[in-house]
Amino acid sequence: MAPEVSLRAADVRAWLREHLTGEFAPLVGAGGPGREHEQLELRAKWERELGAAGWIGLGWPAPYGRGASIAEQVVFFEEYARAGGPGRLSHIGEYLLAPTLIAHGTEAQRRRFLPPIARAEELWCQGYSEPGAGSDLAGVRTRAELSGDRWRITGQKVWTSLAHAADWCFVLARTDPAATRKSGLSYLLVPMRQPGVEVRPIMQLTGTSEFNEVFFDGASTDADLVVGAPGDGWRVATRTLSYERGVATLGQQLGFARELDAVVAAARANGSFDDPVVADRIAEAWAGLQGLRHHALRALSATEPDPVGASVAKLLWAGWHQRLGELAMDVGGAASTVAEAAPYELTDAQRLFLFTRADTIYGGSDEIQRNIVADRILGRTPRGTR
Amino acid sequence: MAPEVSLRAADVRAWLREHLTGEFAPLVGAGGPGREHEQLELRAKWERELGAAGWIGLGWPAPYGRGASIAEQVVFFEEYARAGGPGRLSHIGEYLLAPTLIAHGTEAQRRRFLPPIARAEELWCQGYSEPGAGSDLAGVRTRAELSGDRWRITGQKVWTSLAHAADWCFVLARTDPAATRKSGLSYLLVPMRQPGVEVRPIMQLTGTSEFNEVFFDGASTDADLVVGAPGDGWRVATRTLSYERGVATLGQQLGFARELDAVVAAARANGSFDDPVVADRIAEAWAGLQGLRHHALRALSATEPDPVGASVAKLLWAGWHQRLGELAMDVGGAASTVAEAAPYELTDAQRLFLFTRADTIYGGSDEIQRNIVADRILGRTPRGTR
Amino acid sequence: MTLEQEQKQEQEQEHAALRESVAAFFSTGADWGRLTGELGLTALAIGEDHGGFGASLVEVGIVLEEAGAALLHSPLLSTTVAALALDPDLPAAASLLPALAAGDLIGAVALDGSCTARPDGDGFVLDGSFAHVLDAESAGVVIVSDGTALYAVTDPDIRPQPTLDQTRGQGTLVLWQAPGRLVARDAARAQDLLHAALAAESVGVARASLRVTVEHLRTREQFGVPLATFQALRHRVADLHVHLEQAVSSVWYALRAAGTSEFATAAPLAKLIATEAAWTVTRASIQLLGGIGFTWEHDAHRFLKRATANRLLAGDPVALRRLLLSRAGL
Amino acid sequence: MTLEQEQKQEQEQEHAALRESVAAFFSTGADWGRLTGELGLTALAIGEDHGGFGASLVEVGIVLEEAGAALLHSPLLSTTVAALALDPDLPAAASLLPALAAGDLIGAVALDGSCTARPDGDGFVLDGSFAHVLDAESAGVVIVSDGTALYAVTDPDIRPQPTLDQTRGQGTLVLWQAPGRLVARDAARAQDLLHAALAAESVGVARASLRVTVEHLRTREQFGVPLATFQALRHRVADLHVHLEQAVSSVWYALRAAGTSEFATAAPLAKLIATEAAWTVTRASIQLLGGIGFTWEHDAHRFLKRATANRLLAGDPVALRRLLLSRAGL
Repeated sequence: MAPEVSLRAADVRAWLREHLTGEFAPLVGAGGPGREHEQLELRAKWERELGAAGWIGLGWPAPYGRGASIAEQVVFFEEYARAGGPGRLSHIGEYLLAPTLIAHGTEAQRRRFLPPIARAEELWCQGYSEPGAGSDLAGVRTRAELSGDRWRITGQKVWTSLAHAADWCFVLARTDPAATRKSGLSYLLVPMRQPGVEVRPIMQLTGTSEFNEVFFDGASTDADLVVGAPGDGWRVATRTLSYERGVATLGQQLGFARELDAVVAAARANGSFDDPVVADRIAEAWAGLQGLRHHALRALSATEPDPVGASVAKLLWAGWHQRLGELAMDVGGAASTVAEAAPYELTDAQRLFLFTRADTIYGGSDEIQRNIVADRILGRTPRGTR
Repeated sequence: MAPEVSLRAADVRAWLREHLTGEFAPLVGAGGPGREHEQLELRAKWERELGAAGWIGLGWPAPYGRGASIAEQVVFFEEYARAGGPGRLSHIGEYLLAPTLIAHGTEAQRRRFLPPIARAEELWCQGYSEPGAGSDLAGVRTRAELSGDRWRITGQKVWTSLAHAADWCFVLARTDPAATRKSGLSYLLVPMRQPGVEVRPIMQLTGTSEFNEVFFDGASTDADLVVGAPGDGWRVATRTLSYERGVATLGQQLGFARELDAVVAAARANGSFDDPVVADRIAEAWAGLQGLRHHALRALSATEPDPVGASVAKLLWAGWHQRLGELAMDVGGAASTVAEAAPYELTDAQRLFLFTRADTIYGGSDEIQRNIVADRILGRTPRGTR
Repeated sequence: MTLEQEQKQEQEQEHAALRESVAAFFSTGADWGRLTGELGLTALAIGEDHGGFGASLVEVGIVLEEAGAALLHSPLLSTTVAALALDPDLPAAASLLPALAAGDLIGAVALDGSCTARPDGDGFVLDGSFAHVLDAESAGVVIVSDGTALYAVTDPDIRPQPTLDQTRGQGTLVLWQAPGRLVARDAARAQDLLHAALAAESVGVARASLRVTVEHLRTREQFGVPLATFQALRHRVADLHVHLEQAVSSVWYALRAAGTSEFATAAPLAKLIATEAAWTVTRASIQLLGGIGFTWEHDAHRFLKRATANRLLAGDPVALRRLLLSRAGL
Repeated sequence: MTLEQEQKQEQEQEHAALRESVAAFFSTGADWGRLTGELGLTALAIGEDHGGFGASLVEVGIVLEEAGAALLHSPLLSTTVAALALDPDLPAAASLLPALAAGDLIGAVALDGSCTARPDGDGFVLDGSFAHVLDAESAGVVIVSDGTALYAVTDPDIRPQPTLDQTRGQGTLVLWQAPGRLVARDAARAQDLLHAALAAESVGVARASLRVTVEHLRTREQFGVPLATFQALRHRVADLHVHLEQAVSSVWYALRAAGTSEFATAAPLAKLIATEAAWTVTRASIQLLGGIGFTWEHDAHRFLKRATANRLLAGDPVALRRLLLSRAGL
């Protein structure tokens, strides 16, 4: 492994400038909303480049990571985004699975899985949502049975991004058919490259496929690859959801800033910026983005985490991003109805507009997030009476 | 009674011009949002003037009314509003009670009550809402017991406009304490001027009092002054709510138009109209008001009434009116924070802004209206599971 | 029941029957030949003197609304607006009407752009260009505006454009010394008609989008109960229904105002309100449908894309509000 | 826990203690003498050299937030902003600070208007007028801006105005050959400080308004169950909480940006976001409270009126967005 680069901004910037060239040059600005599916092979290689330099798992405690402070991680993300680093392939393992294993996994599980995540040698995907269950995790119907020393898994997941690129999947499955809903679920780590696992891309409204269906038909995994106790999966999984985002948020926001810049540039180019009604909306978008940044910085600086902070943040950024997509279309006006090229290549504005429809649905829909926030503020209600 | 004036616009206009003068001249433009409490005595006299000329109960069938067509009633309302006719005191009797008696009352009840309503000799108020029940009519706790040939009524109503001016009140009261919620309510006609009825004005956020609390403490009414069968009050009352508005809507909208004109005039006077962002919002308000008018005309022309039409119309006008109040404040800008005069006399814009907060609450809150609409579109759900 | 009421009820029944038969036809995927030949849809609003049925804009609106609900991929809207914009008293216009009525000639209207018209013999020579000409690809005649009058251009030089909304084509039109014939003296009316037509169609889009959404909510379960039992979703649907009803009313009024001076405000108003309703409903639909509404297979995105196009074409909401402000004399 | 984290936690505990003691004080209805003398609230952000405690804007923000939550009827915000706007290196400014710190002198700031300043001996002569000077009635000194610098005017000629928000007074200020002393060379900073102060206060208004609303929903029953069990209301409250949290964050950032170049954007941004949140929460509060929220007795309307005033004074949302656009260099 190469010697670690310091986390000072200048050093990070220098490393990125040096490495995001040559074969990786085409990756500058790649990925992002509606482009998760592009240039997968090269991006996987780029992840390994990052991993070799120690950039993955920065905030994990030693010996698995560098135990970097939040401020240091922020430096890395801001510089990464500023350099136009491509959308990340390893983030599901790094930001969802790894914190889960650190909190709920066994030492053996951590030793087995964290290093290959840090080296980007194993990519992960998330197996939560199901057709007919949507945001209702407790409605999971995928089943797993312990047969000897193997779990046998049968069922279907949807909304699984990067499933075709992933080596492993963390799967929420029903292991106790007698138990109802939240109890009786287990959190399993399942290899993707085996018979009995089939990935089918879902063609989306953009005409492209970032998301997939994943079919498990007798796929198996080791008996000890359950995180937390069997039957404890719902608790482990809902905790995982709250790890989503976090410090990576600031990097995400720099991506948002680039998108907003493009909208402003388009408004300048077609003269609509001179219309005070349009300028007012652009100012609103700009103000909203600053607000997101201030919110993220406050959340990161808090010594005690807000129990519904992840939901608040999700509602804020998803709504802002979706409105940006709508603004991008409105700035274009009638011209926004014309695609980039036949047969169905979309413009950046169209892709942003269409893809951000998903922001308020996946990763816990706005409705689910509001349920979580309301539970905290108004007290819980039995699910059935909602 | 004076000979009836024709319902041609010119004749209506001439009548109004001739009568809205002299002692009634101060009434031009009186009443309206936040001013329901002003000049009550003179307005009562004005109602009797209207009644004597046959303008009240225009649309009731003969022999109680003139059986005027909707188009003819529209003519009257539009001309009335155009002439700046004051807010009406008799409308609760004319538009809520009378249709109820025509549909559900006995012939004796119609004979007893409709003529004095038409002559404005008896004014009515509505006794539905209660503290602790709000928009939940079925939660009514006011009780009435039949004792000999009299109902004895005990309980408290709120949100009762014009209670201090009214001679009678139609009261929803629980007559069968054993029955639950919707069943066991009765619709009673109760004289207001008797011992055991106390009216206390509610001081509102405007610093004035249009609404009242009404306390019944052993007040009584005749045994036969129940509309519909005893225990059938919920059905009768909810039907009454759907009579609210109707053709009078168009007159109401001309009042809205005058309010919008005032906002436009203020925007011109302080130069904010030249700000395209403000002009855009004014155009939106103007478009919204045209939309309300087109909606009312379509509803009035329909041969089969829309079962949720009253709820749709209420949601539309209440929301529009409330936004107009907000726009009026924004047009004024910082100046909108200064009152008209000490100690607490408000400007028209402030009164509009504050008073329209009630539009989405009284007469069935927005939430109740949405429940009604959703019941129709998505099927009913048991109330408890909402 | 009065005579007036009886007549009204009879007319409502006729309209319902028209709506039903048209919707049934659209659902079969009938082609242009059958839509025009068998059903005579383009003949509807053309006078009987010119090979049409002489119906009013109200009936045209019903057809266009159902076309929107079916996301009909055919040049019906454009051909209808082109035919309605023609002044039958002008010979060049009258000569086009029979072919338009029969469906033998497909029409389009070009209003987003500019051109100059120079008299030349019996006709005119046109120079200019237009963008976003709907259904231009298949049009045999394009009705273009020089800001004052309308001219018919046959065999137009169209460049097709790929569109976000794949259920409706667009093209750009370049006029370079192109021969044109005067077909109407009032150019503004063409825009009013286009606004009314897009408004009617948008009501259909909104209604159909809401219908599939409601169906989903009633059948799909979450947390062990149908989604339709969740009050937050119920209230959202109620609000969408209110939007839709307002849009229906504004279109209802505009279609009946055709031929009066109010049409010049009622048509853009209807376009504003109806396209906003469709935009609101179709966006909410994808949210309420959840993951499935994000997929290519589901119609949700096609409704959204048509609603988006109808909203931005022929005057976006800000432009329409400005137009209304000036037409209202405010 | 790292040393940095420990320090942070310690500071958070101090802030919580400050907040608690100030809120308790406000709830007792303590008068100006006790607020300043006993608690030293106006001394908080004034340097120790000038009779103050030398705290940062963060602590001031906590106090103003609680003042907003209590709808405090006292000139605390104005006096604080006036004191913070002064440049202590200027003798005239330094001479005012001890009295402001002690609470013996009440200050106000006049920024909505214009005046000219003409040098005259040691001082200046000012001519002009200002509207909407908050807490002007009781002010012994008004800090006025000529667009470039700030001047102190003592014994100002104030005409009190009746206000919609009865919990805070306003006045107009007329300067006619009024003597003034230079107290700061950077006039823009006074507006930034006023923005930050109004933003902090608005967070308090929003938080308190939401608190009483939530309390109502949890206790009041309808259809036989607490209002808090209705999902449509739950989701609305969740959205209000999100608004509030965003406002808290923008104020959090602005208070910490004081003294940096970012303050010039962070302060108006916080004012925009926090006043919009308060406006949204307080309007929704009246709706969610139902009839009771419409009465004079309930505090709901006082929160709404303060939120309305804070939103429209010192730059309404449209004006703030314009200001941000120019300061962001867009």
